[in-house]
Amino acid sequence: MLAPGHRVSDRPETAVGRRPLVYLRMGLAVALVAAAPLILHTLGFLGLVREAFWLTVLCQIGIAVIGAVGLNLLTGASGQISLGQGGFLAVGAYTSALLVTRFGVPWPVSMVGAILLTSAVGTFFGLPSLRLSGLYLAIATVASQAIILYLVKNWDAVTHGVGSVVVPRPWLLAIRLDNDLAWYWVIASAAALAVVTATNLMRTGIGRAWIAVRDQEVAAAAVGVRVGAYKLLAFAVSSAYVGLAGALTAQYTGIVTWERFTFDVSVLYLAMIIIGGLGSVSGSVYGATFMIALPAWIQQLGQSVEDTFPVITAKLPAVQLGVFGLVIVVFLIFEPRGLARTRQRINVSFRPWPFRA
Amino acid sequence: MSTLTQLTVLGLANGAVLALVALGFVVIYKATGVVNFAQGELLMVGAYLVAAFLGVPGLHWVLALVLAALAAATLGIAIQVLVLRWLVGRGAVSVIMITIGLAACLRSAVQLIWGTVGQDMPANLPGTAVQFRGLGLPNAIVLPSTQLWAVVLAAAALVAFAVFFQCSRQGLAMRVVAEDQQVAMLMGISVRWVFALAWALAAVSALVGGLLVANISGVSIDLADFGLLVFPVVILGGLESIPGTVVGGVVVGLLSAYASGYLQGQVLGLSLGAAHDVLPFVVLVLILLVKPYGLFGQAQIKRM
Amino acid sequence: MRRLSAVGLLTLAMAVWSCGNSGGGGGAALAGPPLTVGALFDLSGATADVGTPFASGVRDYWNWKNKHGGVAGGRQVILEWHDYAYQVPQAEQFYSQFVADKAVAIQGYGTADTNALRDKIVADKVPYTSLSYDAALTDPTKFPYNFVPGTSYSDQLEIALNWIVAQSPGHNEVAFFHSNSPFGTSPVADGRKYITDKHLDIGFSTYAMASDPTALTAQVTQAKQTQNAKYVIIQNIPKGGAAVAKNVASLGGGMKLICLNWCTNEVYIKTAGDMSEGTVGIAPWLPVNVAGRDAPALKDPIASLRARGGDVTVEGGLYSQAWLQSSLVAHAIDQAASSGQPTGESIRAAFEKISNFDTGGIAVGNISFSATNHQGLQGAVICVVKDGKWIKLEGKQLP
Amino acid sequence: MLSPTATSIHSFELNTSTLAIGETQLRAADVGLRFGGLQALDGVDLNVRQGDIHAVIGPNGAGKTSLLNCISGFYRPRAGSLEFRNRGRAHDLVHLSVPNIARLGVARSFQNLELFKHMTVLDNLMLGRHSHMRHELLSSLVWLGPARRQEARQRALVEEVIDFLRLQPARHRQVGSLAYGLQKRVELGRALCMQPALLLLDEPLAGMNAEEKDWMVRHILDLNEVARLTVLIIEHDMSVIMDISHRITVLNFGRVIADGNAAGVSAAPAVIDAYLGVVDS
Repeated sequence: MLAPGHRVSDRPETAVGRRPLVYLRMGLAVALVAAAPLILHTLGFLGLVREAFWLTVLCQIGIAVIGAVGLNLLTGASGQISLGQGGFLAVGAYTSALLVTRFGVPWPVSMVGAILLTSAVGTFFGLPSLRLSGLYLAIATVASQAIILYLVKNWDAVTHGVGSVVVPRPWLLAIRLDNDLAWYWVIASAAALAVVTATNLMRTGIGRAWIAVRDQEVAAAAVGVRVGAYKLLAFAVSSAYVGLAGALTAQYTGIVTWERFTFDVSVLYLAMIIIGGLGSVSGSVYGATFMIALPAWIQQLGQSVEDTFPVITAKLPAVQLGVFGLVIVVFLIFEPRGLARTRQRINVSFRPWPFRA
Repeated sequence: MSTLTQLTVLGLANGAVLALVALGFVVIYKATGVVNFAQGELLMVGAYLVAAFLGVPGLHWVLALVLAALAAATLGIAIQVLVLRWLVGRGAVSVIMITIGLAACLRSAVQLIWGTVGQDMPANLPGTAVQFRGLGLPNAIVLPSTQLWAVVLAAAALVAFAVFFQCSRQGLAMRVVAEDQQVAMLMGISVRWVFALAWALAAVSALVGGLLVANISGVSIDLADFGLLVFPVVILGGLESIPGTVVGGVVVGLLSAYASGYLQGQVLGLSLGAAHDVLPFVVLVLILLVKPYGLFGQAQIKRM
Repeated sequence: MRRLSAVGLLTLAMAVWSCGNSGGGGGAALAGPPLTVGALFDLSGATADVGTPFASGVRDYWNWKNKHGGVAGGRQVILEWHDYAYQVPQAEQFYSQFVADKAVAIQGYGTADTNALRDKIVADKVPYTSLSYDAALTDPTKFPYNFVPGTSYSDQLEIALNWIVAQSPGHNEVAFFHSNSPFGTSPVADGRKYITDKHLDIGFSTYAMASDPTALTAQVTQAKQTQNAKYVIIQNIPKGGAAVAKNVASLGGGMKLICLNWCTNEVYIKTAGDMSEGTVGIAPWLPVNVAGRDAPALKDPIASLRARGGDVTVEGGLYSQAWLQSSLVAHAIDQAASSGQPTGESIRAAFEKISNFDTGGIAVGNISFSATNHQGLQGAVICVVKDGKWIKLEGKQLP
Repeated sequence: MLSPTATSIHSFELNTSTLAIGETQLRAADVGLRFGGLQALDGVDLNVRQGDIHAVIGPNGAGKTSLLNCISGFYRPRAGSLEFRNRGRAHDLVHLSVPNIARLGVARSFQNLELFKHMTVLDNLMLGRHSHMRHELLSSLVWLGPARRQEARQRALVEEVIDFLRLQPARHRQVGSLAYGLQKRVELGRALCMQPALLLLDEPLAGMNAEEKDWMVRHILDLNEVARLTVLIIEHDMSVIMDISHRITVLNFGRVIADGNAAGVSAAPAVIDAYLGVVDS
């Protein structure tokens, strides 16, 4: 009955830490992220890929990872569907951009401002979650998206309305951040920070409480979890990550317009975490990478065949959209737990037989 | 004064169309428990189908409309049978997301088939205006006949659906399924068939809505954006209430009509010219905060 | 697991294939390596209805040009184009691609994106023409690398106002329906100023066109009932113009429609159907029917279209306009090359030397730039829709 | 079968009641509760003493679970008072929220399991510690340092509960995948991890086989005898109830029809009527 191994291997100290194999995986991931530009450069040098294009895509992926990690804390962990992501990104982006252009705030400070304000706005629009759940909450977040976007598009005095806010290229110490390579390092480290902190959050009491609220509100309350407070906390924390993503978008692209934050964006992010794996931090990374890289890939494909069949290229956007939709449908039907689950399966199938689950 | 009356009538007309589109949404939700984010796309597809069949030379317009409706119904059934059947008993996120995925597929399909350039709705309903004089009003009220058509057709469709639900066998079956699927099965009702039927009906009602909107604005991808307006309507009316859609539709219609008519200029640098886009959603949030399950919806009680 | 590996292989294959192809594309280097010209199109976005014919015009032109000796004494041109769906973010991303790929010139598209990029353009020193005729872009002191081939929206609006005054003496109420975008609002301020400066007896109200069609109806009703507008000026693409036309018609008409250049084209008639009848158009670029099929500038487009089974009357004036704007860029590159390497700076200089560039009868006049003037065309022809065709109403008008 | 309890629970106190044996810990007076037309509870009086195993029995629909839900705060009684004594104070449960009542030391299990099915047994038990932990956002984000130390500390107690309930093999398994009897034990464990002063058990033996029942009963007895933990239990298995409980309250149609020790209650005619449904004229 009493398995001998356990008391030893699960001594509290190591049990709450992680096993060496995991550290190895983390190391590999870090190495890969660090080496990515070099790999890309080599491939580009060999004329295999368009280096500039894919470097841009990498930067976009990095930003998307931050946003997806944030959304997954809200929707995946605490179980509250949000279709307001685009709006929250907008708050972050405009805050950072306007703080810099109007008040001459240094850009890192503007990012902190963006994080705080977005977090506050997110919490406000999270208030309905105290009384609503599931579908009704989802619809409420759709409304928040519509309202924020309306403000952004029409509050000419503050946001330049439907026009655009142009952000000057920022300096990092002595380096002028005006090229994708420089930005890649900034964005990659920010993304890494987001992933690590979110992972930590999920293995402490706060993460557990969120999942408890998601799985079984009644029982959560019965063990002393203040359900409402944790729902709002989820909105606040999630929006903080989203705010960072938005601020990075503003600083990286140097141009902020409402079009980057439409309902489609909210949908895209929801798709990322569902395809990546709800409630899984690593899933957010896979999902973001997949959903950003896929259309880019299709676009490259389209251009490579442009000369042969010009007809296709005109239809390319429609094709991208269709693939987007199909991917969502197929995943929900065949791999509802997302790429994170897929990876687990691979791990299992590669594990030597005696220990196979 | 005449402007007020004018806008009121316009609002009612828009409300009728909205109610019609929302009806399809509610039917799906009642019967299958799916929140359909693709309702706007169904409307768009419907409009394109009508345009396509009306465009066929030598095809009588009645026949064309019937064929279009059939095509839409088939699409609806296909969605249920090919896709949603797989998601029975999944969480809200999955269900919402799959309808979003479907929406993307429908948009893409339309773009691939009909391209991205908008087109004219062939053989529109006559574009004359109806004038009302007198009524103690300073100057005449002019009503776009398209709007009048919208009211008439939408009302007719709504009545038709109501009759269907109340009187027909299928309608009864749908109501039973909506109440309790177990009971329905015990009564020998095929739940799968009812689900498919719900989607078919939703697609058809969306088609009628699409026809009416396209007749005002022309046929284009943008018609799908109409879909988001469904949410304020159904929240006002309650996700489950079919009469609620009429109330919700009218309220939202009037709201945005008055807004676009009267709200001009700026407040604190916020230009109100486009406020009609957002007001329905503001109301939505307020209602959800005050009356979480809509004016006509009822909360579900969990017992331990 | 099997499903997985299958997917993996497929994506890998895709990767290899795309990579393998994306390397090539260049032509035979006769007088030097090929030059890259960047182009932004809208094939799938809000303005796809004008973007599509224009895009096919640009692409056909450069194919034709490469077949006929290329530019700069025999150098091929790689036209690197992207569909940016009228989204500024997309435009910004593709723009950096162009710069990274050392494009010598860029043919941009919308007002929103051109304005968003204008500071970067100055920094990157790349000559930039676009379909935005925003007057703000015609100021060489601020934006030395932006060149506006057409007549500015402000000038067009002023021509329209003049025409109205000429038509009906006394007070006139004018409703200005514009797309809710920088493109739509571009001429508003100048228009208002013009009315006050010239003491025109015109009541001028603007309506930011609602995306929701039913709300648009309310706006048109407002213009007719409350403002009692007799004239409606439309600053929008055919789709938007048609929506206004329908609503006006369904309210029993009584308001005269005036299109600025982006709905003065064949697409508008196609979209609005009978409702377009009687619409007046301000045309710096002439619809094919107005220019006449025998216009010299239409010869090559007609030929290359026939080659792939197309017809210019179907593609419309936007197509020939695309040819001409592209040939303008090619001309500038040629001029720059005649005195050394074609670079951003030298091409810009060449642009500013262009004077009386022959538009072959498809525009209101010839195109001239200078160090102080970056607006190519001046004035516009006034057309009207009659029996489903654009016909000339009045000759060249100046603000 | 010899119980492991006496040897394994030592370093942590599972019972946090500050009262002396026999003092009144929970007093319900004239508690009334309605659902629309249905009078679920009607003038219910209840007196739970520290150290007792106090059973509430009665036919289905008698209002037993409703009473428990009132005590743990899920239902708010229309009338009457609920007073819980701990840490030298009397707390009015009627006006406290569910989490706050839990924080006072009232832990419970549910009639139909309310576990966090997607979490491992460990995480379920760790959630039992929730109200005993400090949850600071920043230190949680950093993990290394305070957050990690706290996890380790709390984990030590959880491990003891795991040993006590013999859950070692299931430690890392998802609760949803466990056998019903095991899940019931996990739910008990979660309640114990809260270091309660009063333990509410709603039909802990329902749906269990003989061996599982035996285990559960032993655990309950151990807790009561060794840790002196007060247990308020709802159960239908009369033989067990009569064996283990010091005091029994019988409900019928929301009213208390008998109250006392096993012998007294089982002799009361009202109880016999309620159970056998015999109406004597």
